[in-house]
Amino acid sequence: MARALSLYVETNTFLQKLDPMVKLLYILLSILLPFLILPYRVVGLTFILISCLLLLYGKVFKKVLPLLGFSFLILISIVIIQGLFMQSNRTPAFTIDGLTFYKEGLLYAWTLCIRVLDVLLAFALLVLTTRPSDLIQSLVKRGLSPRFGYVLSSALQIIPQMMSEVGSIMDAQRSRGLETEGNLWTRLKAFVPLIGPVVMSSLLETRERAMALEVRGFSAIGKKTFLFDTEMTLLDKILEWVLGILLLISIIVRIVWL
Amino acid sequence: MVVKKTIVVENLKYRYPNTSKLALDSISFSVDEGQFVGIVGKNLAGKSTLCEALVGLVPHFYKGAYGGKVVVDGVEVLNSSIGEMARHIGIVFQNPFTQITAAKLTVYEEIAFGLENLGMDRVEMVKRIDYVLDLLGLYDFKDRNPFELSGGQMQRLAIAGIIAMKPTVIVLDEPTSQLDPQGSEEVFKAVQRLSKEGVTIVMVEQKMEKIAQYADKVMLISEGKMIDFDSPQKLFSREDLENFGVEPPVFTTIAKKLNVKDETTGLYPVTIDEARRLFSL
Amino acid sequence: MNLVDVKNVSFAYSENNFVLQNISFSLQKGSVAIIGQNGSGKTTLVKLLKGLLKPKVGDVFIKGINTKDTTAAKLAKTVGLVFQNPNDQIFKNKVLDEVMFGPLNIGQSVDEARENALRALEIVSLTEKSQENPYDLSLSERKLISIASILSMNTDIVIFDEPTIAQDCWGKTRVKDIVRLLVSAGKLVITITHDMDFVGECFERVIVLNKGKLLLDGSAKDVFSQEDVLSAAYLEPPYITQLCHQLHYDEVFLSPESFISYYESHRQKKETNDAKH
Amino acid sequence: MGKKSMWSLSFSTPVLVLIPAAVGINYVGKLFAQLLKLPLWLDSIGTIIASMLSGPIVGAVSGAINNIIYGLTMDPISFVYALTSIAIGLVVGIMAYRGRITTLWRAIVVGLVVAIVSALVSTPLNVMFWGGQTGNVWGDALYAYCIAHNIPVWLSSFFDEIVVDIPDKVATVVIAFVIFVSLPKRLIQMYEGEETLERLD
Repeated sequence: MARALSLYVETNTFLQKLDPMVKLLYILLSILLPFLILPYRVVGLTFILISCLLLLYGKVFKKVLPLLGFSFLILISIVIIQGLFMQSNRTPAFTIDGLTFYKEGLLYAWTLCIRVLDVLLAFALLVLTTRPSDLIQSLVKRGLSPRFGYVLSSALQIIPQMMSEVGSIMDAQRSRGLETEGNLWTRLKAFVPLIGPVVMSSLLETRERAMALEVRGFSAIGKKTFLFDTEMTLLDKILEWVLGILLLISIIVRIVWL
Repeated sequence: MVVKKTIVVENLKYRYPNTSKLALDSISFSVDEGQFVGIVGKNLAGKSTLCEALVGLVPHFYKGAYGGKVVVDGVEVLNSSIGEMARHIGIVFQNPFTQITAAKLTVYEEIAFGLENLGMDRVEMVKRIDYVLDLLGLYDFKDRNPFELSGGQMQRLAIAGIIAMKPTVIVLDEPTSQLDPQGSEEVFKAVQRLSKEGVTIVMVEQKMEKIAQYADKVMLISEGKMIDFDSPQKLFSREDLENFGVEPPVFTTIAKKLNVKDETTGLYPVTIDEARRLFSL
Repeated sequence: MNLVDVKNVSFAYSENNFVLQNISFSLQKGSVAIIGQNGSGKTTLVKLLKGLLKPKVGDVFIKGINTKDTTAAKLAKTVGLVFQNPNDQIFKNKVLDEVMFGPLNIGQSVDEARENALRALEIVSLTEKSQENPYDLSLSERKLISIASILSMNTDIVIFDEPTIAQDCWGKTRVKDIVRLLVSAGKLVITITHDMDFVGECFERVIVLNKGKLLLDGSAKDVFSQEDVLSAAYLEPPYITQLCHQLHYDEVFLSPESFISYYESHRQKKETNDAKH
Repeated sequence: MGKKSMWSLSFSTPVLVLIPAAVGINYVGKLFAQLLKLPLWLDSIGTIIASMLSGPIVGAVSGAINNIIYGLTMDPISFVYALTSIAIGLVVGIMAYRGRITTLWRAIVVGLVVAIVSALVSTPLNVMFWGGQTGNVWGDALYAYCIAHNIPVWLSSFFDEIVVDIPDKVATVVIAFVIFVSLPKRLIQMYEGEETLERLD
């Protein structure tokens, strides 16, 4: 049976217990700091290193690799295309099979690699070590409307439910003689009979689900309570302050330097 | 002793937006506290609309045109919001799947959803959840994901989520129609238990044998009008029942054809026990 | 030639976790109900008959053709399967178009398909709704539309998956009529169902599955008289049969009609006996 | 009973329930496209239907949430492309509100507009993260050809994106349109217009 979508890995380290807001702040820092404090590549690499160490510590490093998969392919093609064709390419670096790679292009590709890895690893830290429901509850406590919190958490659960219908719809339509294999046009034609029932029934269900929510006080006015209310630890608070101040200082430094 | 009326409906009329026909037409009745009322009638007769009117979805969710008065547990539905009504009356729908809020990862948290919305104190919340888990036989599933339950279990969870809010009345709109016999039986048992706890029950149902077995009174609805509201024996003994698209329990059908009646009451049998008594040769 | 031959079939979704074990039976035209608790393997068996799944061990032959040698889409001309949830298949905005989808897929001309679709809608008594949007209709009407969309393909074998669930009285009566009509037209009708009253009234033969094994296979009357075996498989006989048992009748009845005629003849006998005394 | 204002920010409960369903439709569309081995993504059908049903704001929110969910569960970089999804939701919502999507031809035109807007929004993101590439083999081949022939990076990147977007977005809008016209009336009514309560005494 399909469960809620999530990349969360339960390893019970300190990272899993950390307040999600601290991790969000860390992401913000790792994206902005390389731009605020130059040189970009050095700061970026530092963050990549920190993220890697944290991921190792959180026992989730192995789970990062599949996340990098798709980006990795593009990054390789970037190295090739920019190394070969970038317009400001002047200084040849090396030649393979008659193809000349240039220093400028390779350096640019290197910068892009750092940028992508920096962002990717920081986010990986969040998504691999945080239960999505904890992240949402944490945001709701800090002022995100609970109704939007609902949208996020229900999407995480509804999507796998909808995906699990895919098999029975395929079966039902193939039973009525729908061909799902063959040339492009045949396959394209099969798309509407397959997606149609999903759209219709899921939209139709919205009415009853909306009513079911209403009768359980979803639109009730007044303060909500939480069944599980986790308080921020002292460490969470300290880290939040440290990261916040760090961000502030670097912004100030940047402004003063300019 | 005067029995409290938990539901009082007076001359209720209702029309859905963008339609011309009245979905409910001049309906008046009242229900005593703790009673089990069955509602029968054919498709689109107005059964679901009446249920929605009792909990306030009509007119607050649907709008449209509304007349008359519905008072539940002393509160007039028209002057109250759906959320406020939730403390007095709850509803369970046909499809168990759509009633899962989808916002919670465990059965335990799912039951808390309504209580959190009402801003309930955590100690009270935990007390109530434990109570309904036990009442509806869901204790063993409390840490499961709601979507991993069977249809019957999901439907009991939907009931649990409503009962945790401690309403005086619970309305069930064909809660077993999409379940297999095992799931239906689970739900009927659960509803029976609620009835014993003193909850007033209003249940729309197609399985007449079950209604005959459990209900104190049965309401017959046709084309938005209330045709009859009486004991199951009297209502199912009506000779014109088929005209309203309702087939009585199979025992009653046989007895009608064979003209086997209870001599003292002059009524046909509606349950297997009554049938056994009257049919023994 | 048998319409369906199931020969020593076993099936597992994952390695060695068999949901069906060594099932064999043959089916001719007529009506067969496959019953059993949840998880007994009913749905898997039906998917095997439709060619949506292929047996791990053994073979399934449909009109002599091994399902391993063909596809579900190709089998659509011979075997129609009505799924339990109509919302898994309905996607057109007009009832008629929806019912014509299957016939057009299996190569019928538009005129032919329309003719078949209209005939199918007549059978399910929804002719007057042919121009409406299926999703504007009730769930029980949608279930009848999904039945019509299979009937319009005019297959020799029609399989129903829980046709009476989510049906009101009117819809249930329609389904019973449809089954009788198909049988009298010389088709093979197979159903998987939990509704024993439906089985008792409409089906000649009953196959009982329990935990993936074939528990009973015989006439409805024989199967339902074995109350001990049924209760071991967590199944209850129809209400009428239960009443017969409670009244300690020596014979078993499956439908109200047969009960009525039995009771009447006995009442008469008793009356004449009483009169004699 | 007039139509609701296009920019209404009131999210009724049906609308809040619609958004996860829309995101789910996006996911399922993508899955079916993969199962049928189609050379298209078809992963924004839900966003577009939500826009048609409930306007640009709801469409934009559905788009944003789609990418947030995708980022949380599949590929963190897709957080950034929430901007593209938001733009798609807005464009379709505005055009639907103005009544542009009434025939198949108009759906194709809307598809083209969506493709252009989506490419315009994605291009700067592509340049920032990927030096202008998209990861699509055909698009990237065109990109390499362009920059090798001294066409500016921005333009090359735009070409890279748009050759992929045109077939995909046109197909997506057309499919969404075909399904939208099939939706039952009572469903469309639930999402459009604010009803008022009338007394019957």
